[in-house]
Amino acid sequence: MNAVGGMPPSAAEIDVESRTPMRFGAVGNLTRGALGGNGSLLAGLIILGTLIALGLLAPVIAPDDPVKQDINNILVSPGNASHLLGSDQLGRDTLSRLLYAIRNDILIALGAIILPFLIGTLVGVLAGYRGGWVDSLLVGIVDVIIAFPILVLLIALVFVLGPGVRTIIIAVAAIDWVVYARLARTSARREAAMEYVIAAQVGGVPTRRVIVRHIIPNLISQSVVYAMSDAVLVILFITTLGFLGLGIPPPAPDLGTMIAEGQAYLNSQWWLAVIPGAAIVVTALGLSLIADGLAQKLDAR
Amino acid sequence: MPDNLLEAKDLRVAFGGGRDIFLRRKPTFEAVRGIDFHVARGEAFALVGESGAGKSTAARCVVGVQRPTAGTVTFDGKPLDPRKDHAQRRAIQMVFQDPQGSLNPRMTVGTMLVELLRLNGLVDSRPAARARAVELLEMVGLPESALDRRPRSFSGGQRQRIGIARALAVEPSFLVADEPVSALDVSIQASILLLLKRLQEELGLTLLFISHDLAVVRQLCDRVAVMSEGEIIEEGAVTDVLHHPRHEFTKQLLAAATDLPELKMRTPAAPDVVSQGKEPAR
Amino acid sequence: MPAEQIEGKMTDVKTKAEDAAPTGADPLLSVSDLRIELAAGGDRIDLVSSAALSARRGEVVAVVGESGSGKSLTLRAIAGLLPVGIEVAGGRIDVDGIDVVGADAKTMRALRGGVVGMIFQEPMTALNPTMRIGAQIAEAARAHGKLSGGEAKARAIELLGQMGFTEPERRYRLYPHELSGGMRQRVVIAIALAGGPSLLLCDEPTTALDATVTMKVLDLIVGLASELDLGIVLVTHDLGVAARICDRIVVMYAGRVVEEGSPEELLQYPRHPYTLALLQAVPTRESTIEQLQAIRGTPPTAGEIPAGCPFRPRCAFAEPECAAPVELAEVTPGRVTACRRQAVLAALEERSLA
Amino acid sequence: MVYARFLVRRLLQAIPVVFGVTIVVFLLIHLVPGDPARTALGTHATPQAVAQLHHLWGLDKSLPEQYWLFLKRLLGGDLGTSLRFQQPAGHLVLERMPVTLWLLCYATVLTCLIAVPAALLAASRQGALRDRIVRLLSVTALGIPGFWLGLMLIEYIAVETGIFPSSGYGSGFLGHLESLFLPSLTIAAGIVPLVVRSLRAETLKVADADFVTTARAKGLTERRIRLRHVLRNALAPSITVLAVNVSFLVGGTLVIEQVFSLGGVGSLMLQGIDARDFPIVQAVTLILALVVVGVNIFGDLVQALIDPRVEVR
Repeated sequence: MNAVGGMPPSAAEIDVESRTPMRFGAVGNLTRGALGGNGSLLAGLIILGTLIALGLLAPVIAPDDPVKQDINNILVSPGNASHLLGSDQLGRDTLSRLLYAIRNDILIALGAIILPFLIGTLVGVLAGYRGGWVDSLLVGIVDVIIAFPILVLLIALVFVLGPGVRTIIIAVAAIDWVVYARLARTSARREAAMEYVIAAQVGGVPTRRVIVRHIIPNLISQSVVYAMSDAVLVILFITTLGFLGLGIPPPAPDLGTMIAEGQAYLNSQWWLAVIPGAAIVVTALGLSLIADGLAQKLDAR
Repeated sequence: MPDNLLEAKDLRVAFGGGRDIFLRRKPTFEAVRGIDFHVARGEAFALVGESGAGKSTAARCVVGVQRPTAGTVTFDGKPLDPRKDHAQRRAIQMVFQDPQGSLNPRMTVGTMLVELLRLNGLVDSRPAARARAVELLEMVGLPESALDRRPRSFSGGQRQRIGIARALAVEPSFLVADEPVSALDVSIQASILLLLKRLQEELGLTLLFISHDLAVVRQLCDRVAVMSEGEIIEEGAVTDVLHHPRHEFTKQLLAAATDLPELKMRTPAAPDVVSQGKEPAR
Repeated sequence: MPAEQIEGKMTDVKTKAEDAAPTGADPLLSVSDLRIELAAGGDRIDLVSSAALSARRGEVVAVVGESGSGKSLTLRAIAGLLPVGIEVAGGRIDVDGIDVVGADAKTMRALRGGVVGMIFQEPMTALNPTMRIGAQIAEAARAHGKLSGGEAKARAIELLGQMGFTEPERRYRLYPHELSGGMRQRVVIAIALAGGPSLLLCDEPTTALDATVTMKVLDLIVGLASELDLGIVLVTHDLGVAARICDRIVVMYAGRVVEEGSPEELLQYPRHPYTLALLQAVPTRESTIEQLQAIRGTPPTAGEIPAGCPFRPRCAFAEPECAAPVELAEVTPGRVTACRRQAVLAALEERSLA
Repeated sequence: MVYARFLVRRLLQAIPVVFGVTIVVFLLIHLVPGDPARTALGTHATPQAVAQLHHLWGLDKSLPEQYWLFLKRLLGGDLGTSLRFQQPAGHLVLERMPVTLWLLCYATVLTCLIAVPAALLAASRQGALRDRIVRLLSVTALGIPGFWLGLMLIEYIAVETGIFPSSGYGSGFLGHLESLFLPSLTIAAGIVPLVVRSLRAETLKVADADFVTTARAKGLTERRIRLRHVLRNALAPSITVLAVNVSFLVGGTLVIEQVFSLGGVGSLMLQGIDARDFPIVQAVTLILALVVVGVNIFGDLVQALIDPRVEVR
């Protein structure tokens, strides 16, 4: 009996000749084999893991206090024994500021996407599954918020709310949830029309349980993938706010603020602006690679 | 006790409608245009028609996942409303066309069956639920080991067996089967048809069978109604309709059927040629 | 439908085929020992391990089999249209004197559309949604034969007319989504014919269509075959469709041809246990459920096909000797089977005739 | 003409969205913790000045009443008066609009010029080296902050090579073309990866479509198949992606104008923020949102022209 032990690769995978139209893509995935998303995913996890570790360990490994000014040692070049990556115009240690800035930015970014992820997904699933006026209302709100250029609305919100970490998180959440809601709504509508959901309803599974046990598990991975690429955007937004002087209030270090402060010295002390910029690129790359790898794994299924 | 377990009168279902943002009426499409039919207790009744005839929509009304726009449907003498009436919901179950999409890809067969058994209060403990799930799988010819596997790892025919086991889990008296074999390979179709026939007889099920294939209907059903463009155009005993069609469309449908010439060579029933609808080892 | 009618239809077609026989002494299509493989990572999985097929002008040949039997891949290999990652690993395909397996890209382009026309299963997806149907036909006409834009358009309109479109000049400008499934399939047929091919390959051309539409499309295809003296290879899983329109049936199972013969003989007196089992498993309007017999087990998955006769594990007639490789062999003129135990089936046939 | 009617219908459909946009913009000022008038005028303002501004902004009325007044003013073309410039905010925004629109259009053109060839190159052979390189480049580019890229381009291209100016708008068409090249490139760099990703995926999807097999079965050349059958069908969804991402483009201009010292709408907003000039911030937010709505309608129109399945009736 074939039921005993592992099944062969499911018929659907190799069965390139079924009643449904021949899906060349499925074959393509198969031929590429396991090469798929694992490479990106691994690289991304290593990059992000290293950065998070560096950030979390900043209090331990940072050679200096990131806000301590040393007027006698301003604009020191990298390679110096006491300032490995040099110091800035106020004599603060660049390496220490960099580590703390990575810590601050990654933590705020992750903090800022958890709220919209949870709220948006939940609202989207409920509206998509229930339909009716709740759904229409959600679509209306989404359409309105999407109509704004995100960064402009974000800056406006941060401006009126007054700068600060809490403000940033609230402002991002207030805008970003609609994207998760829209994603979850579309998926929930698709899943709700699937026969397995209808079968559960016919079998007497209560609505709440259908949503929690049947619909959410089937759409959540897609939202997680989106959250990873969303984190890239949020990092960019946060550092942009910092660059514009609307971010984390000084003197706490932030990569965007560091670039803004360093830009005046670009022709002499280039590293002051180049290094934090490179740190943003690497962080974002780590997140993008994770998103990419997850998306490919998801596709392969 | 009424003779007719299910009775539909002037059943109508329209899609679309409502108004757009300028309050203009959206166009409606009437998929079912006032049909009457009844299914007697223990009978196997078929709705036959081509795609878009409205037969699946009618079936969905019976299981309560589609609200009729108009008309009355009674089940066992009471107005049909499986959404509200718990007993009715349990009494009416459905087998779907697509054995792939009708199973939750992330749930093992065991989890799915245990969920239904427990939610409907049919068992009082988890071990009892598992034991009952094994019984159900046996009933449809699947081994106990199927419990811990996900739908992906089964073939199309096996998935359809799981779908049937799920429908039977809540011990229904009325089974709606919506094109249960049309997505399956030819050699698998027969085993599912035989399984349905056996279960119908053993469990005394009443069957509402939806199909586009008159030959398939002939195997399972006593009576048939032919649907076209949302209406029932002809109704009667299966053999009557097949051999003495009255409506022009039925005649066309029969003429268009691609049937086989009669197989002249029938094998003597070899002892190992399985004909009981069980799907033994490959 | 009463069996007499079907037989009548079949003899009709057969006479036509015989008329055409002299012109088609050399087969238009000949496929032998065809092997098709899927390259997955480092592995190679056999999808088709031995396919043999031939067709003459004016002849309709059906290739019948279940999903995974390799029938569609065989058909696609003939037109050099295998999906990426799947390739011909051995054997010969000759179409009208052209060696398809060894052909270069230019020869293949001339072959596709010019010598071999192809009709697909899903008329919904087989047409370009952003292109007018007429332009899609004209484009196919222009790819072969030197036509001006105007001539190609005229040819497309003419073809639309032949396909039964009323007002073809006006229909020329429609987009695929404005047509019904049956009408779209007619457009696909027109495209397949536009380059003036001599061989028409049909991949489940009616599976996505309703029964009444199916008949019209099949009649159209068969009508064209005799009118234009085309050879037709029709892949289908529906034995009824095969019985209704073809001159010869080739049965495939697990990537091999297991039996071949005329519809009358093959469908009434099969010489391969798989064909027999399939026929016993297909419900007809004359049969009752008591006569229905399921085939045990499931078709094997690619890469897991048993050695020897692939049907052996499901076969009611299997003997230990069936584990040895088995070749296609001619049993009577025009009848070929790949079964060691065909003598038993022959005896059964004797008995039923007696 | 059907397309004109389609346009009118899309414009009408945008009315509720625009209505919602005005509500959000109106509410902005009410999100200010404490008294917005006092916040705007600073701690040294006299109580009379605060009271005057209260009255001017209508803060002494009920919320619905205030909104009604706000809407009435908007319909009359009045977007408030800038505190800093003492001029109508709407006027100030429109004055700065040309630079911003130039940047937007220029960046869009550059995006297409970079993204379309890159995506087609990547999709020409899935998994090949060129595909991997394009994908890696676009994944990396996605994470480059625009303001930083701008600074780098100014320092290492404009200042060091002197090929392009490091700031300013230039004069005349060619002058704009030259002066705005680097800023537009910077803005484009932000969304090129998104468009490449979408177009590559769509191209691969379409290349697998049945109708492409039909085209191949006709015996067409690969070149014709790619251009006539694959590209056109892959383009329509990518245009939607581009239109949706105009939202990012517009956000990008805001920062990039600042970096390249261009006097556009974005830098006006940042000036407004520095001066706690609420009317300016509101006016810019509103107008930029309207630009996005307009571009999306335009995107729909283009899509309807490319894809006949989009219902234009």
